[in-house]
Amino acid sequence: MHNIMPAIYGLNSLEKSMLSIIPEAVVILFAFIVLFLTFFEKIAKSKNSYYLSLIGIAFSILYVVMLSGRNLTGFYGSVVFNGYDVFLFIAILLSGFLTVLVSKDYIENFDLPYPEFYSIILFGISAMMFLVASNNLIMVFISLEFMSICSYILTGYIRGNARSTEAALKYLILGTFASAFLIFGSVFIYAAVGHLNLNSIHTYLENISYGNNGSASILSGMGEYLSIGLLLFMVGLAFKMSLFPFHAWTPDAYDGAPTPITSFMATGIKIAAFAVFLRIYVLIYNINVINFNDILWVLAVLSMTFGNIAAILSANVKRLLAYSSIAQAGYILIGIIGGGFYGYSGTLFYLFTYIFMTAGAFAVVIIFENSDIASLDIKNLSGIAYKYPFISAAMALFMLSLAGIPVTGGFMGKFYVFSAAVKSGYYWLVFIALLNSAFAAYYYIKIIVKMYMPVKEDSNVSCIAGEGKNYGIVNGNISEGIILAVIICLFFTLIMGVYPQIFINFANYSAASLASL
Amino acid sequence: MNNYLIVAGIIFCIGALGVLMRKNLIIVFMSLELMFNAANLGFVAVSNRLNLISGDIFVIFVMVVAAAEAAVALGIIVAFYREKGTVDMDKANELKN
Amino acid sequence: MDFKTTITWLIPLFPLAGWLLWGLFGRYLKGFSGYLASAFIGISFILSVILFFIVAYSHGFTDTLYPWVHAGTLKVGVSAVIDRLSVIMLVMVTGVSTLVHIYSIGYMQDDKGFSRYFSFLNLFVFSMIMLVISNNVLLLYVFWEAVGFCSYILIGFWYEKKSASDAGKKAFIVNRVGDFGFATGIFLLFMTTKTLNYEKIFAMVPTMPTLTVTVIALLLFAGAVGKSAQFPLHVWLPDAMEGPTPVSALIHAATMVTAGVYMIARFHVLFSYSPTASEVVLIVGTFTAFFAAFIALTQYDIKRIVAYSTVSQLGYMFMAVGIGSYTAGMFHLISHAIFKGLLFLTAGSVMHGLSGELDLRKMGGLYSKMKTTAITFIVGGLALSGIPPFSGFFSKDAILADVYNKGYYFAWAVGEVAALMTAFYIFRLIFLAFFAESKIDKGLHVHESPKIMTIPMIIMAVLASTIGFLGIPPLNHSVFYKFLHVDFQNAKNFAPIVNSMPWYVLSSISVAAGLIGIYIAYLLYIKKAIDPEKIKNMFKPVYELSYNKVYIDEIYDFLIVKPMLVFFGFLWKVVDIKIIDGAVNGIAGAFGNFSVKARKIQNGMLMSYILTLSIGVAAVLFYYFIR
Amino acid sequence: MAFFMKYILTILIFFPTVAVLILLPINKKNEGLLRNVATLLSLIEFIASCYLFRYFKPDTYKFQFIEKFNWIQSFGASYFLGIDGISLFLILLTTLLTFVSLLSSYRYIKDHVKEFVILMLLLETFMLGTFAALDVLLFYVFWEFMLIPMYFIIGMWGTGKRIYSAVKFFLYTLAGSLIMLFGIIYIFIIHYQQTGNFTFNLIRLYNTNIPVNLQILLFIALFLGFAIKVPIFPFHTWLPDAHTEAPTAGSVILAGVLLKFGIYGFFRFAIPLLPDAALILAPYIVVIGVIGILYGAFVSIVQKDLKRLVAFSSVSHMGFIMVGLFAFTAISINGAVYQLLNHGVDTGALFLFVGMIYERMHTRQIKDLGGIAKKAPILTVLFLTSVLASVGLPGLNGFIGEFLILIGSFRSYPVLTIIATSGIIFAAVYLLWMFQRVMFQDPHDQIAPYDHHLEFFDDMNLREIITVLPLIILMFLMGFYPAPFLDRIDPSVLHFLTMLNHHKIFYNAIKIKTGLSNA
Amino acid sequence: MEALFYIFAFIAIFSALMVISMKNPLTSALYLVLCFFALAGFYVLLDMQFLAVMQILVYAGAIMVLVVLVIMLLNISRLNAVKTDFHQKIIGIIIAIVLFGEIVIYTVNGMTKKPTGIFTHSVINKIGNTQVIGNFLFTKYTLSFEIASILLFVAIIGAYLFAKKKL
Repeated sequence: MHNIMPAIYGLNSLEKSMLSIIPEAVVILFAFIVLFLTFFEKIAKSKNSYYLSLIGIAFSILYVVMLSGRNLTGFYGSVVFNGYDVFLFIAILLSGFLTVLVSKDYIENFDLPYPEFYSIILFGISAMMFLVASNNLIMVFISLEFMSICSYILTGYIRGNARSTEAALKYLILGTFASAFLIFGSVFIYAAVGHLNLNSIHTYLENISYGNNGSASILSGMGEYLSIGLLLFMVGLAFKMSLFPFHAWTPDAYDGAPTPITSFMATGIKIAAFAVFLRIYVLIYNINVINFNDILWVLAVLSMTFGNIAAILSANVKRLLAYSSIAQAGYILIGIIGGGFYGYSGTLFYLFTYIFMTAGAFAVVIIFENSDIASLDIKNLSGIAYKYPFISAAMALFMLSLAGIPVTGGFMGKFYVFSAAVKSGYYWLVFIALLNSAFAAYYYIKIIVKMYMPVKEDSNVSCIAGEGKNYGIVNGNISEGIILAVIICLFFTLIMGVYPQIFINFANYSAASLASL
Repeated sequence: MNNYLIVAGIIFCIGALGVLMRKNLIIVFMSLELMFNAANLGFVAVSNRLNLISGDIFVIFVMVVAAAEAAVALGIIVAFYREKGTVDMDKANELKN
Repeated sequence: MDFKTTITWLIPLFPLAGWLLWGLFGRYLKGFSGYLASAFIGISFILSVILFFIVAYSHGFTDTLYPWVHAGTLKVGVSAVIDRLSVIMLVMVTGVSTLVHIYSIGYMQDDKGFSRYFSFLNLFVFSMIMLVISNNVLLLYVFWEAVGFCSYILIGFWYEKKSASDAGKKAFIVNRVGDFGFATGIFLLFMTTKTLNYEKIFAMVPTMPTLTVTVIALLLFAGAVGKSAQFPLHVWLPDAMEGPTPVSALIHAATMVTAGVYMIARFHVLFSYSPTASEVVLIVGTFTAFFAAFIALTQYDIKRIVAYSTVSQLGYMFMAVGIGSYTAGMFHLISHAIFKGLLFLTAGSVMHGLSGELDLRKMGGLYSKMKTTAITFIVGGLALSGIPPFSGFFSKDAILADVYNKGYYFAWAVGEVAALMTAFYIFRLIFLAFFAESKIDKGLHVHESPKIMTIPMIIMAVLASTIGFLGIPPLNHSVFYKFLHVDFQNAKNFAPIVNSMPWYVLSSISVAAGLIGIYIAYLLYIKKAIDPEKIKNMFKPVYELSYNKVYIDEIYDFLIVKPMLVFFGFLWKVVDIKIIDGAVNGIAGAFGNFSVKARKIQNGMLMSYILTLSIGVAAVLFYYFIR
Repeated sequence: MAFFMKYILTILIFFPTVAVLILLPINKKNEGLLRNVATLLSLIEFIASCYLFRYFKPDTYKFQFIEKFNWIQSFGASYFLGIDGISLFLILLTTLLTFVSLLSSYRYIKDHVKEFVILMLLLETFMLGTFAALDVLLFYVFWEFMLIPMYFIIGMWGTGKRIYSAVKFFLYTLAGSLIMLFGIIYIFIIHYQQTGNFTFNLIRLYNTNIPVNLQILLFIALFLGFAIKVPIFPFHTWLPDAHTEAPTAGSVILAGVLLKFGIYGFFRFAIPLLPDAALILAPYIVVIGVIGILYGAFVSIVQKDLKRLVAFSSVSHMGFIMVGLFAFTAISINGAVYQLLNHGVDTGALFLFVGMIYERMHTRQIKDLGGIAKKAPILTVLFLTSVLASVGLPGLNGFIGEFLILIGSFRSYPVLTIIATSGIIFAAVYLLWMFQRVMFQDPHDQIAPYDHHLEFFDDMNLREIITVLPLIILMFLMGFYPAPFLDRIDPSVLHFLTMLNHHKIFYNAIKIKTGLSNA
Repeated sequence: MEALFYIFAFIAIFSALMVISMKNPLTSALYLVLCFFALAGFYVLLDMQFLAVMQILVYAGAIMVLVVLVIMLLNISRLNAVKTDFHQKIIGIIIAIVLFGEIVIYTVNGMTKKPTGIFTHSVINKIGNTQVIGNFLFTKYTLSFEIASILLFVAIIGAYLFAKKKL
């Protein structure tokens, strides 16, 4: 490896470009390989696709790590690769890795065609990575759509299942509708600045707002175009971030989708959407063309309040987590609103913790789903903790992390973004967010209550008396993969709560390269 | 010049109106196509006005995406029709609350 | 530690050790604990006597055992003041205690809580000793409460009886009401003087504003009112008779209830610098002396009669300290301790003989059956009535004479009337119990008490007949006065003597009042010259008032206890559950309702989702338009 | 040994966590072993914590046994531990009560023993951490996570409306904590804006200058967090539910340790960080405290459930402590801290006895109880001792605390103190009345459905005696010889007042209040 | 030119309106094709003949054929049961009008931005618009192009997965 490194500096521009997309390319390559497994009946039936996907993601992570520290721009500025991307690539790849890990049981359980499944997950991952890395509006649009189409397909993947199809349908109609706004917004941005490249737009706007002191006259006329363009563009992204009132797809799609995909949507797509929004925010929104923080403020407050309130009475675990993810989006947005290096770093850190707690929670949900639970109604969790002690403990911890209780990453993340917002003077926002976390704790706790504190009325599970044969971690038909996923999530959730400094450093490194653009 | 954008806006809004008030999934899908096309028109017009090409390139990608989306969307609609026997979007009501 | 301080601390140590020993190992000691406990107290008594002579022939001293509470500017040690006042009290307390302990061995013989009884009795003696010798207000307050606790536990000794445990609780709580005032007084004292040490306080008193002194004195007096069962906090003492009779003798006659008087004597500097407060003491004392005697007139429960008599006699003592005659008060305290202890012990003996019967209407003719008891009782009764040469004559007379000579004529008159009533009710008791025809159940085997009970009674009777001679020569020339007055020299003489009525005139009046009382009782109950029923009917309202204890309990119940319970119930059921908790749950419920509403947005209809999204877009655009 | 003494706080804090790891491999079925090992480990912990007392230097207010490591440099947060006289005793109380409550639960906890002991030990870690932390973020982490084990203990082993109570406890205190977190973040940011440094170091944050108006707002934020934990009227309603439904061990810890955190928070954080606001708001808080005293007492009187009565008595007692703390005199704060310890010991013991009665009678309704004294003399005597300690009988510990509080507060708030003093009357009323009805007289109900249980009422066994004995001994020791405690508390209290004294308003406030110039 | 613009505009708007108001999806589809043709006309007016051709090939030719195919396949036109309720119409119209109003208000000032590029009418015509687009597409936007190809590939898999009855 060491020998190759110096040589890179001598590469020509195409080679540099290729270098900048190696992680994505690796994932796509493996996606194709996995897909081609379908040609061979025998291989296709085996677990090869599962392992190949994992290997592919691992390779990609390896490449990301190898490339880290480099500042690359490829394809005439279409994509960039810098510290920001390193962080988010790893986040996305980890989320994909976890998704693949938790998928195996589920696929076997539901008898889904799996090489395609893994392949599309890999394509989705690559789309997300492109989305994060993209540096012009065309790239943003096309990779966003790429990601969306992958997720539509995955959402409706359980064929013959009305819920799955319905979820896909709703997701697709709404997603396309939102995309239309996004493109239409791009038209106006384009009309206002005449560039599609984000850096160019940034430079252009910066010259206007800072270069000429009496910027108002030049901005006038263009200002409205830019405003409407950015607002409509934001709608498209807010949809992916599932911010209220663009959240409507979230509960239904999360509910109907295969659970690993729900996990994937909740982690990967959300991270990618936030990442690209953060990049565009820093490059464009943050230049004081108009004050976007007002509207983001409102969106953040509405999202967390709606998400939390709606989740309170949710009877279905997946749905509950879906509402919770809306609320979490609100919290994450606080970091962006808070702004500054501190705020961006906080946002990234929060995103990172968010992966593990959400993916972990969904992994546990999958375990429950695969075992003896009739439906994901919370009632059915009654007393399950005594049957699956380790899994339930992990679930409890993920819930606590989502609720923002200390010793978990969720707390540190919340603390980070909240203090960033306070630092920028958004006192009320933080206050509302904290009140929100207070009553949000109720529904997270509700799950723990059901798992650990069964009452006689709603228990159809025989766990209460404590069959108590399962002391260990692995129980019955739960595969090692999913347990591994839970352990990974548990480890990261805890370590990020106990000693977050390493991750903060990582986020700082990432945020630094974001802000330096 | 502005006229093109106005027309684009009108078509966009008609598309949105179609999505808002029709329940037939096929027509909703076509309305979405209308919205995409409105955006395309805007891009071409702006790019013409600014003597640029990148807007036109964008249009090509929008078309590609529209095609891809059409494939997936119609697939989903067909699947939906198989299950419900209708293309009425109100019948997609299993997932709620 | 030199000899005298060692002795000082050994005196409370024995009862304390006794408490722990009988408490922890009582069940192994069985009946021995009684003897051992008596021996322990006896040792304390002997040590007290030694200390008495040490102090009498040298001078008082103070000593700190160990620093107790050191917090900020508050520095209080466990320290003792040994002067004439405290040694006299010590001798009295330990002496009476020894006798009562010995008596109790017989009285409590068959009780299954025998060891427990002696354990707590020892604890009481310990607390009382500490109360007497404590050298600062905090320590005083501590043992002030501690004796109250012992009283609580001993009143409720037979806890199975609801009335007993009720009475114990009542005693404790009523005392607490008084202590509330006492504590507040201490706070104010500390705030003004920044110290709790007696000497330092007394040294500062002359420089303090009179109003402050008055307030402090009154607050401290509130504690005394509670502890010494003065009106209006006297209600607990009659009920306290539910406890074993020796307990009544020791705690509710001889020692604890007199702590109030002792406290005022101890704080004489404070009180003497506040004529107002002293006057209040006098008024309360006088009123209580009369009031309790009035109630005692018509009671039938022998112990209750004696109890009301105690309240009344304590009133006399307060009269004395209220006019600045601290030695007279202390003298009556000592003599009263002996004759009232005697009365209780004999009453206990009667009870013992009658298997627990207390109702006068079911007694009579006991003289022939229990001579020792009867004679000693009569000695006690004579002492109480103030008939010479028994001790009550000297002590009560000293008080009344001072009252008159200091110009408080009305108080004096009331005192004399009360004296008459006293003589009447005690002899009513004596006549009805010992001399009237027997109304005792035939099946009941009436017997004289065993020696172990009668000997203490006899000793006390002898003392009651002789101790009064300490009061000779009369007034300010008596042995007792001369001995004790040394300690009261710092008191301000706020009530100078204005008359110099010769002592024999006043004494004759008192004796006459006593004799008249006895004669009336004789007429009513022995001679049957007047039918008591007739008088009862003649003064029906007055009789009813007296018989029902002036309805004080009922008034308290109606005015304080019941409304409070209703109020507390309201606080809990309405304020706590409905309002405060209701608000909390209401907020939670509100979120539930919001949730129902919020989830309506998510109604599963794609159309409405699109609508939401579009409205969102329109709103976002609109916001920037109006901005 | 040197290593042990150097890192004693860390070792103490994390020893229970290590104990959990020791317990994990033990088979769930082997309940006896689990209990014994857990109890033994907690005893070791307690003995180890006594070393703190042994090597604590009593003459200084300075924090001792300091340990400081970098933790999160980005926030300026460090792993910063240290104790002064107040945390010392609270730590000792915590280790003692954990041991006691583990020992007490042998009979009460029948299901899921493993989970129970693990949670108890975990709880201990976080409680100790909270008391030892000198870094605000570290403190908050410990503080808030503490809720979780407690929540499980109430919810899993509670009685009656256990889930409602557990959730209420959790959410209520969490809401308070989060508002407090807001205040903490705000102070943290203000300090950053003033100095350009991120730090959570408490001692450095003490030097933050915050405008008075802002201080008041922030104080209210912190107040809510701490006040709910205390709890102060009218934020107390989680307490009766939680205390009543929790298992004995839970109630003991809840009353004995968890309630202390609120006061500790005020003492360590809210007041020194926001001194001006504290001084300005103190009169109102004292009023609330006095209301709490009376309210708690009044409501206790009419309680029908034994445990609920004890729970409400806590409200009253905590009112005393609040009054003492906010009177801002050396004596009253000494008293408040002392009473803090007393309350832990006394109420802890009361809950133990209530638990023992409940284990035997299977009811806590006062009307169904009665006549126990005849059956169980040892229980009666020991129970009475703790009742009296709680009443504030001199010679037992409760008195000294109450008296110091009152005598100290009297200087600052004479009238309010007098009203507060009346609380001692009502304390006697409710506790003695309760004791009479429960222990002495026969059950009120004619039918007496629990006669059967009363008949087979057994007196305390050796384990139970050992359980309560440390507490009973402490009641006497702290009543008769408080010097070792007060000597160590006093310097910290004086330093606390010195810190307050630096604020001019203090002088003015004192002058106005007392009209004396010698303050 | 102006006249052509208005003719195309009228056709486009009219047919768009017909698309959303026709009961029969098949009719709608045909109107949509008409609309696409009108848009193609605009592109020609705007010197983008290549795009006009693409528009007709991709949209009218491919996508709409697919749509019509699906309509025929599902035989939806005959069922025709999907009704729209009145409220929904009103709300939809209101929102659409508001949306339109807002877009107009934002854009009413007109585009003030001066041309910045070099691809004027004459330049494009000189090089030929296909070549211009091709130059850009395969240099600056290669990556996007590649992604688009993969996107289409994935879409095919997706359509295949959804549409086939049994795997």
